[in-house]
Amino acid sequence: MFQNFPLWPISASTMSGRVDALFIFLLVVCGFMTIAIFVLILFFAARYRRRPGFEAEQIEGSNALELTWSIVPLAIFMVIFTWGAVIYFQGRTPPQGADEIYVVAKQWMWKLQHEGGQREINELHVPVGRDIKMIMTSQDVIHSFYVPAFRIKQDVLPGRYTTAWFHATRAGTYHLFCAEYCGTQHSGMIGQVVVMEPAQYEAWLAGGTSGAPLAVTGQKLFAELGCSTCHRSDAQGRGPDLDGVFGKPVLLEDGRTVTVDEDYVRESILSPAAKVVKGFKPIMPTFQGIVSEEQVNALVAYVKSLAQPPPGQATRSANLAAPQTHTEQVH
Amino acid sequence: MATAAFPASEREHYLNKDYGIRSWLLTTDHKRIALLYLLSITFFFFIGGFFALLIRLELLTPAGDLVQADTYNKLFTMHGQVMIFFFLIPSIPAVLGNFLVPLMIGAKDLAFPRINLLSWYLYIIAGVMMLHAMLTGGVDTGWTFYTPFSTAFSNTRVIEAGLSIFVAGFSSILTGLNFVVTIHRMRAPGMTWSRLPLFIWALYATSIIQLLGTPVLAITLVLVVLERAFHFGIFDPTQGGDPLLFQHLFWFYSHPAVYIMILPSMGVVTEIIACFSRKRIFGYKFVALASIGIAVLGFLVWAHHMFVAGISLYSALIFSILSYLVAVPSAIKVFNWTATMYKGSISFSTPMLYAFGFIGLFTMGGMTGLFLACLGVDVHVTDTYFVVAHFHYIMVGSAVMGYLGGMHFWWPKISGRMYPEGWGRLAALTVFIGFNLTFFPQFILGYMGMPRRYWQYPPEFQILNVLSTAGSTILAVGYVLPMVYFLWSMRYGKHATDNPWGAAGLEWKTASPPPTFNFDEPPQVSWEAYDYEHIPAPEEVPVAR
Amino acid sequence: MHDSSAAVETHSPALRHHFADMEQQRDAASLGMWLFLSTEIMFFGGLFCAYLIYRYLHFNDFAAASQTLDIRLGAINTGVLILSSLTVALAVHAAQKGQRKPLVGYLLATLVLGLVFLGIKGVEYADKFEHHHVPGPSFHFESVPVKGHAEMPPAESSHAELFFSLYFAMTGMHALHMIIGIGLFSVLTFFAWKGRYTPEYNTPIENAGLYWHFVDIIWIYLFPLLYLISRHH
Amino acid sequence: MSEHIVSRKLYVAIGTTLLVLTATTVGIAFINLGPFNTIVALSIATAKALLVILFFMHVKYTSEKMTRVVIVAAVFWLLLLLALSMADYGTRLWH
Repeated sequence: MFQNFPLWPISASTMSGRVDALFIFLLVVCGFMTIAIFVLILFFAARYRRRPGFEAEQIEGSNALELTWSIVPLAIFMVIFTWGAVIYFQGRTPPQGADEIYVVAKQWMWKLQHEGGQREINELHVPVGRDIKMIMTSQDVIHSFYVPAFRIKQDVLPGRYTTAWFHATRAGTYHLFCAEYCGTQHSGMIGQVVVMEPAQYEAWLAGGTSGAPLAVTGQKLFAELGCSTCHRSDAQGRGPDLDGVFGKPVLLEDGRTVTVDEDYVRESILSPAAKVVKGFKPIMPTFQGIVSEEQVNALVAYVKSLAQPPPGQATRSANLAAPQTHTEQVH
Repeated sequence: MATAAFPASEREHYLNKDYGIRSWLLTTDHKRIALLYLLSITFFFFIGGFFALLIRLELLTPAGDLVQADTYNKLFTMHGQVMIFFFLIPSIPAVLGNFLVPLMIGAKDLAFPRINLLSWYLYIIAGVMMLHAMLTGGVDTGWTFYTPFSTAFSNTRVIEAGLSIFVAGFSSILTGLNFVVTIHRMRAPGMTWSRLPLFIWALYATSIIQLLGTPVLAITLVLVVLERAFHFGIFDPTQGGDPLLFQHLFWFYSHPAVYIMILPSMGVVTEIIACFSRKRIFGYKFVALASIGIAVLGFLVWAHHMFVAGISLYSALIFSILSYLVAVPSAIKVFNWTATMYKGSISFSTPMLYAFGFIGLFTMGGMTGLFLACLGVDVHVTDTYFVVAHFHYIMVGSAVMGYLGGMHFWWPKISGRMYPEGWGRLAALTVFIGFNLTFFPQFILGYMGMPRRYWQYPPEFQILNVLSTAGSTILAVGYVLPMVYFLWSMRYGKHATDNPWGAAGLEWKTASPPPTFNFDEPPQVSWEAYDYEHIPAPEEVPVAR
Repeated sequence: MHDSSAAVETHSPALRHHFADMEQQRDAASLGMWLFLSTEIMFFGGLFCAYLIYRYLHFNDFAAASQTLDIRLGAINTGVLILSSLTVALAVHAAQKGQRKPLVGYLLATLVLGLVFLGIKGVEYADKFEHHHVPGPSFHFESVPVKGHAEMPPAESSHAELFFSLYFAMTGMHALHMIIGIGLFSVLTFFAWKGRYTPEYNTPIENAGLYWHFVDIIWIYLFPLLYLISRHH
Repeated sequence: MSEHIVSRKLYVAIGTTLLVLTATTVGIAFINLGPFNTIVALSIATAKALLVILFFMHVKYTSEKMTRVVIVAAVFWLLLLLALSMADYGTRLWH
């Protein structure tokens, strides 16, 4: 009746070992303290049980003891805090050069898109041994991207990007859960992460129908939506030139400086008047309701690609002009 | 002072002073209001418990087969709302606190008796609104009302439920206000702060949270209602709002609210341990200050519910370290209870068994709280059954254990009758076993990765869910038993003496049940708290061989 | 704390049975009122918190939206409320001295000033409806530069809507408190006219006064926060 | 609570001061002080609030310590709410 009955989750990423180690440390420390308290209580209960002829001995208290059992636990807590903070910091800091996956969550499915243009629904294929970074947003309510085998979880919010990353260490198929309650079919918003050996992954990439890389889709959209009439690279446009701006700080009309990251590009498309670059007028129309979350992602990927290989423009055009055969995998 | 020279049935006391429904519904006697609360919260406890049983039954199998997905979502939502706002928050303060605060400090009543009655009526109005919301479609947002689901996506009765909790909040605020004023202004001559029972200190700390936390929840719910009804966009991302702000404001109240539930329970357990160890509480001052410390520090940790929600990395660090600070006063309490038993004269009466159970479950709940405050581990276990297990250990395991322990401890004072001791011990044991069977497997489920609020789940989680469901039936029996024998004892129980446990405290110096104005003559206090060396242990209390 | 043996047995008809003496009763009522006001601070505190955060995130949009509020009406209303606080203070003074007629007079003046405040607020709200500045489907906002000042930073319409959501929530909650206060003072005026309040017993006047002053203080903060953002543009 | 009765003249003086401060804050709002506009506006508001609390609400004259404790506690709690939520929003863009 009960096929496989494990008591420990599968461990399949670089993060899982670290989290497990800390978890086991906590189990040992807290387990020891808990058992010590239990034993003490049971011992006192038996040793000092009420018997005729024995009176309780009144004790006022002891400042030394109180100090001890405040400071010693606090010291232990600080060790736990520091260890946990280090792991959390690693989890929140995606490594440079990670492969990027754009995730759009909606009631009640996961839509995932690779940089190469492959789309998937409720299934994510990734190679073993590479850093994978997810750039996630939601179309409706709050969801949460949770892969127990990787020990990662990150809420996916409407209206902004959140990120998570992992480095799979073991091929296999793992649960992808939505961990933040999101309505009727919350428990049906389950997918799987398929971690493959590099060779198989290449085969999987080659196996599907072709689709343009995300940045190319973005470039097309950029032209179709008329963005390119203002955002020109000759510095004559009514909008700022987007070449090479990604990742750089820009000065705004109101004197603030912001770094151009995914969220800023996104906000500029959807709420263009919010943070206008110095020297430009707030004349850009909003694209809220005009472009879908996936199209925003494509545009972000395009703007990002404009900043990529810094040396020479040749690489840039080569990058985008040659769409290799890519797969379109929709499940 | 007052001794039961003649049986309670012949003497005038608060129960037989007058009869009839009007004498109850218009009473301003804090003891009668406490009983009104007792009836109402018991009603809601069994409604919430019924939802819980349905939830557990649904989870017996991985497929969603007993109820529909929508129904399941409503079940866990209403289970949470009913249990938290209509049972746990009022439980000890409004029942035992109402009954005992004036008695313990030697006052005739609370400072504002009519406001006390008003607060019960507000509770009832809120309860009726909540029942109405349930019967006309229910709510499916989770008790947490997270936006934008609650404001823009749920099709259920969010507005009514939100307003219901708004009204219940005012009931809670008025209770807290009454307690603070009473404790400051109504103490009997000689009842100094350092002579107050620690239960009073715990309720004082609880009241601070009720006063300063609840209004923030109230305004947050108002904003949710405005957003839902009139399209205000305060938490709406399409208007530049931030759904995380809702979470900040919500948890600013709702984390301290956990301490509203647990602090009074700690107070009860402190009284019980002192009485059945026949000792002054070890480190009185530290236990008292720990209550206040928990109330204050409890306000500084709320965003530990939001470590994966998208808050800034740096604020996560701040909230994590602050969360460890609030663990210290809790640890101080556990150590002091243990130390109080040292060289005591311990008897294993029913209240003491509940107190043991409380310490055990609270220790486990508290320790697993350390896991959740730990950033690296929290990412994996938050929003899973690990969290569910953790907060049930605190809010059900500990808080309800304390509540039941207190009900047994003060039942002779409240009703003038003794409950059957054998049944009492059996029920305590049943609750303890049933509870652990229900919730311990959920820790494992959580670390395995089973998310909370799942109507159906992958089959590998089944066996632990079956264990949990089995445990919940035992737990249900454990919770029904006391209700049955308490009712039984009201008619058939042995008459209680004024002080059946040989306990310290002013409430034991008046008759059982007490007269309407509590004391025949105004008490003058000239002794320290827990002066057990001057009180003989009664013979009724069972002695181990 | 309260040595009941030392307290003189004053059997005022207003003394409730569970208090030892009038002083204890008055102290309890006063502490209760202050505690209630502390909960009110936190109630408005949630709104102030939301306001602070959004103003920090969308300062320019808030400034642009704030320009559309009528600063004259806002300032006049601030004055009206301050005057009403003054009449309340004078009413408490009259009650302490046991002067019935001045007491009724000051209470009536307070009521009138309170109604004037609400009237002016109503005019402002009506203006917002006319200009489609009420959040909701028909909301419309264009960051038209104020007369003669073109250098106003641009504003995002959706963020301006956020400002107005907060504007209505904050001033609406404040107005609701004003309405409750006016109800309260109507009752007090009636009883004052009947001569219920004496120099010994005037706690209701005193506590209602505290409430009114508190509502005034909330407005003292709302006025600069909502009306006075970057007015120099 | 002590029955300290304040003179009517003082009340009128306080009321006048409050009106003058209101006019001042409106006037200053039209002068460009950069970030200090907000600071000045809030300082004036706080001064006004203090006048109301101390004189109109009699806190200056009360012998009751608890009144002050309650006010300070409530303001402190409000600042906790503001400061700790800003700790999130203020550091979101740090990398």
